[in-house]
Amino acid sequence: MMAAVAARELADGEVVFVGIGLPNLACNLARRTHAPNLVLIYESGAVGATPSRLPVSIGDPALVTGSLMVCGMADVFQLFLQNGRIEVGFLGGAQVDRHGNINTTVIGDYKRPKVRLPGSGGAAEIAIHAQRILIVAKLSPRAFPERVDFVTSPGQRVKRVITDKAVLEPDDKGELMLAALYPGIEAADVKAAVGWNLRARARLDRLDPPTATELQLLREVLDPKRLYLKS
Amino acid sequence: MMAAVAARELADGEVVFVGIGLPNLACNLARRTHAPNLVLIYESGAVGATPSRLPVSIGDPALVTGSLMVCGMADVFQLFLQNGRIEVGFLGGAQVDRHGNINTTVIGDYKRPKVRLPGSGGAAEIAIHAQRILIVAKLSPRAFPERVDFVTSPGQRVKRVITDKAVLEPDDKGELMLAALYPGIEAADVKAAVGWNLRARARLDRLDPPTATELQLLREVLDPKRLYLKS
Amino acid sequence: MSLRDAVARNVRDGDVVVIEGFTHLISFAAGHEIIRQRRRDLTLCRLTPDLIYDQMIAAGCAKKLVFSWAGNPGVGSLHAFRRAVEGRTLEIEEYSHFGMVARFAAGAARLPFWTLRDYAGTDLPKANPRIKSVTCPYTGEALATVPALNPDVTIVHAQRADAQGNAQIWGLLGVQKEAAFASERVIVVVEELVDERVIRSDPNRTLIPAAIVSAVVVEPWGAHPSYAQGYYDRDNDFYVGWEEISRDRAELAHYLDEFVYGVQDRAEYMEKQPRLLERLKAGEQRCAGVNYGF
Amino acid sequence: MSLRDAVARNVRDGDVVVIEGFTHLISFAAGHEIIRQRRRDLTLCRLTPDLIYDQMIAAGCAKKLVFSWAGNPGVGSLHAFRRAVEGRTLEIEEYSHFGMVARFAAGAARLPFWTLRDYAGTDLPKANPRIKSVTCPYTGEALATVPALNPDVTIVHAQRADAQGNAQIWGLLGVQKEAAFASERVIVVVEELVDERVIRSDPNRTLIPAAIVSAVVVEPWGAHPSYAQGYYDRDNDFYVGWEEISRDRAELAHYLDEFVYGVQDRAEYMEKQPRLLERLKAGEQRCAGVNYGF
Repeated sequence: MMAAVAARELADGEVVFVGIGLPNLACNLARRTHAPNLVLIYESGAVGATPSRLPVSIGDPALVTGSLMVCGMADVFQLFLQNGRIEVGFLGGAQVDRHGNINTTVIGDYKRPKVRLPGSGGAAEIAIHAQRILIVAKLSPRAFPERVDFVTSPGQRVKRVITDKAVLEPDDKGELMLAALYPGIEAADVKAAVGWNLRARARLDRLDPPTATELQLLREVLDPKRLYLKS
Repeated sequence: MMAAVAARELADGEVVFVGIGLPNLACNLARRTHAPNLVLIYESGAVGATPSRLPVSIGDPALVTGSLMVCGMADVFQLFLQNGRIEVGFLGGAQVDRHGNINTTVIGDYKRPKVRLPGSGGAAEIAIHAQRILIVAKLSPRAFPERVDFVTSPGQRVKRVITDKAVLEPDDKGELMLAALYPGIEAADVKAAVGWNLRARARLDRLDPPTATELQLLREVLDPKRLYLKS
Repeated sequence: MSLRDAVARNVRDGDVVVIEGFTHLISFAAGHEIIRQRRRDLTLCRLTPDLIYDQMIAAGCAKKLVFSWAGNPGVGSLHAFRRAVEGRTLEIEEYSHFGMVARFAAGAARLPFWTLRDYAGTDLPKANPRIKSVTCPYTGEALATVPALNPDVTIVHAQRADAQGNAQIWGLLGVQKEAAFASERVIVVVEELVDERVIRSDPNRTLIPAAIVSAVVVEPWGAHPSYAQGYYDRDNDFYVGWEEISRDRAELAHYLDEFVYGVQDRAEYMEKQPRLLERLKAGEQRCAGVNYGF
Repeated sequence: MSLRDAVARNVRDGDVVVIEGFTHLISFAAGHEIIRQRRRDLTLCRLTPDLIYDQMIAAGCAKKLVFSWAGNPGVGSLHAFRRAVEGRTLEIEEYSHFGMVARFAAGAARLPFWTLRDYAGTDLPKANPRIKSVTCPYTGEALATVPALNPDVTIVHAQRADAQGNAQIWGLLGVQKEAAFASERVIVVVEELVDERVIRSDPNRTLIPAAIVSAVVVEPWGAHPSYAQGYYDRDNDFYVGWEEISRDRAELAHYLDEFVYGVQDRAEYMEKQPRLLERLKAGEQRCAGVNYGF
């Protein structure tokens, strides 16, 4: 469901900065449905990849073979990202807060961490330079605190937070609001899974479940071994 | 003679930033005599070229075919030159002054030029970053004024000025001194061809004429059409 | 798309225009089309103005020239350029090569400036007040800066591209990548249109991605009299001959009349070039291949 | 030169050491050799520490880690790294990927800093005071800066090189070129030593020139369990398995005993890897060639 919802966020022809896992599935689903001309760019330097297997990392050799362009990382960050050529960036994180800030650095104090996470990678600059940020993350009060322990990626450009129960969107002031519900989910379920007093839009959208085509593509073509599809 | 004298200035294995014309001839002569492992780098991005014909410009395709590396010009200037990887740089110019400054920009005032010359190209940064600058220029009072009309390339790193009559070298304070004479040339001939009161070293060297091997290589192999060899 | 349409749609009066290519892959075809369409008040930028900008200056297209080395490489002067500068009818803004490269690098990275260690002891900053300096926040030392250059349109000649504009270049690369990424619009002119599979078989060779390309034009020999590695050699006779043509205003006007205004397009220009194929067609020197499998 | 000699001569206690390669072409062979030679107090720098730095940290080689993403890509955590950071026995200096790329770019250009538009709104500058800012001399705006990184030694795994060290890489390029040019000494480890003519047949493919290389070592499969495009695939089973091995100190020590300390060199390590060829040898996907003639 998350992959299908994320895929629907992408318009044909857009240039998308992709991470591994669900974002990659979403992009490849979109390519095979409504957005055949989506251009996928990976942090690793592969542009226009059409991988013949499900990539296990953003540096997977299958992303190189048959891609349109491979460039060094200085070009990825300077000529594509900082240049403003990326229309959509996907991000995830251990914590997402009320204002869409993301933490992938530490749980606890930076100098005395409870849990040391991997760090930014390209997430800081993706959040700053991609024109539209889509966050993909599962809901839980721990994952959605009022304030993240560390701002790895600032929330200003976040346009949608796609969770396993609902979609959140920022209001005019950048505070995340409940905007749309998955089938069978009520607003109260979502509020209970968020660490702050989540407000809801006056009119909540109801999202359609994945179509038969979407499900078949995801389960049989894109991730037959269920590496990333669990729900 | 100038080409042979310039060639003798190069040590085997050195990395040389080469221009077209006499410097190119000198480098290729050195490669075929005492410095087979000279690495030639052209401003155009060709590294380790072994051209099968005499190149007519520093962008000649013959410098690319069979070279060791071709890189973009951002790399030439940042990774090779500014990085300090160039041991020897050749420069020429319409004017060379008492302190080895070179002018390839204008004769006369910059805003109201008598003669507009091509400009710096890479000459400003070659003069600043190559560890050792060799100037190749023909002597005349107009070409060797007390002070150039415009400093395109500063003279600090100039180690030798190879002319058609003699070799000049800077003293401790950077003033060019007569250091060595070509066969049959007297100090007075050189002083008369320079626009300031040229001082001479206490002991002047006498340069050997080109050897039979040097002459044969220059005339029969390197520049059989006499594109650059006139003297 | 035809070059006529590509220029008509993407090059406007008053634009900042770049036709790049260091000796190699200079789009004379596009320069001629701009002259034919009588574009005016252009700010022409390029490291080495070369014959094509000399022609565009002579034809009255240019208001200003931004450059670092204005000569006829290996031959002598660009006389239309010299007449314009010595007669002060053309505005100039002058850098060194590194300065121009840095301006394109800043433009491509969408930074307002680029830092370089340069210009100490030269008169260039006196001649060009846009060369400034910045203090390093770590060491306190002063370093030179140049401002970003972001052209309205950049025209790049490439050996091959697919129909979308994914363009591959080999041999000298100059600053084409930086100029294209710095630019608002990009026209790619190619020797050969190839199937996307050819591009995808060697993705490291792609210099300019379709995502930044506004128009793709197929124009074989479109870089003549400059050259395209693997396709044809530089027409050195023409470069040498330009000395005579450009020295004399009437000669130059006659050249433009015959080879630029007097032809409809590149195909007609090519009909006027005798024996090009036998004189200049490239020999074969294939690269060793590589395997992209996994 | 043997890898043993190359490491002995070029990697010293206390050095700033870089083994680069983004997922691709990571020189595990060199990392293991450094562990075997029991180098100490190293400052290890790398965008993505990966399994090899996790092993070097576990083996006690590292005093400090400079990085931007410390995980097991596509799998989970680097547990030796986590233990060291959570137990505060390893000094860290942390950037984003762009910050690390910029540090290498500055080092390669021998500038003291690099400018980037980054970090507004993030807590990274609070965690790392070496992230500073500079004011644009043209627009007056503040931009982020990072200091140059100039390693004592950089080790790069390449697909092929000639005997002098002119090295060609295809597939993902990461920041290898910048890291090598930034470095005092460079060790190039290759899958294949080729005749100089192979390199010269495709000069645009050369990423690292012999002029900056200190030692060339031939070590086929030297990047395993990472990969070499066109030679062998990533050993994903090993990456997945590392989660279990690294989670437990004793398991990790046992791994090092068996596969690093317990072997003399890469050849012995390879003898302990069953069925690699049939599991991981790359298929054939040749590039379309190009012509370098003129």
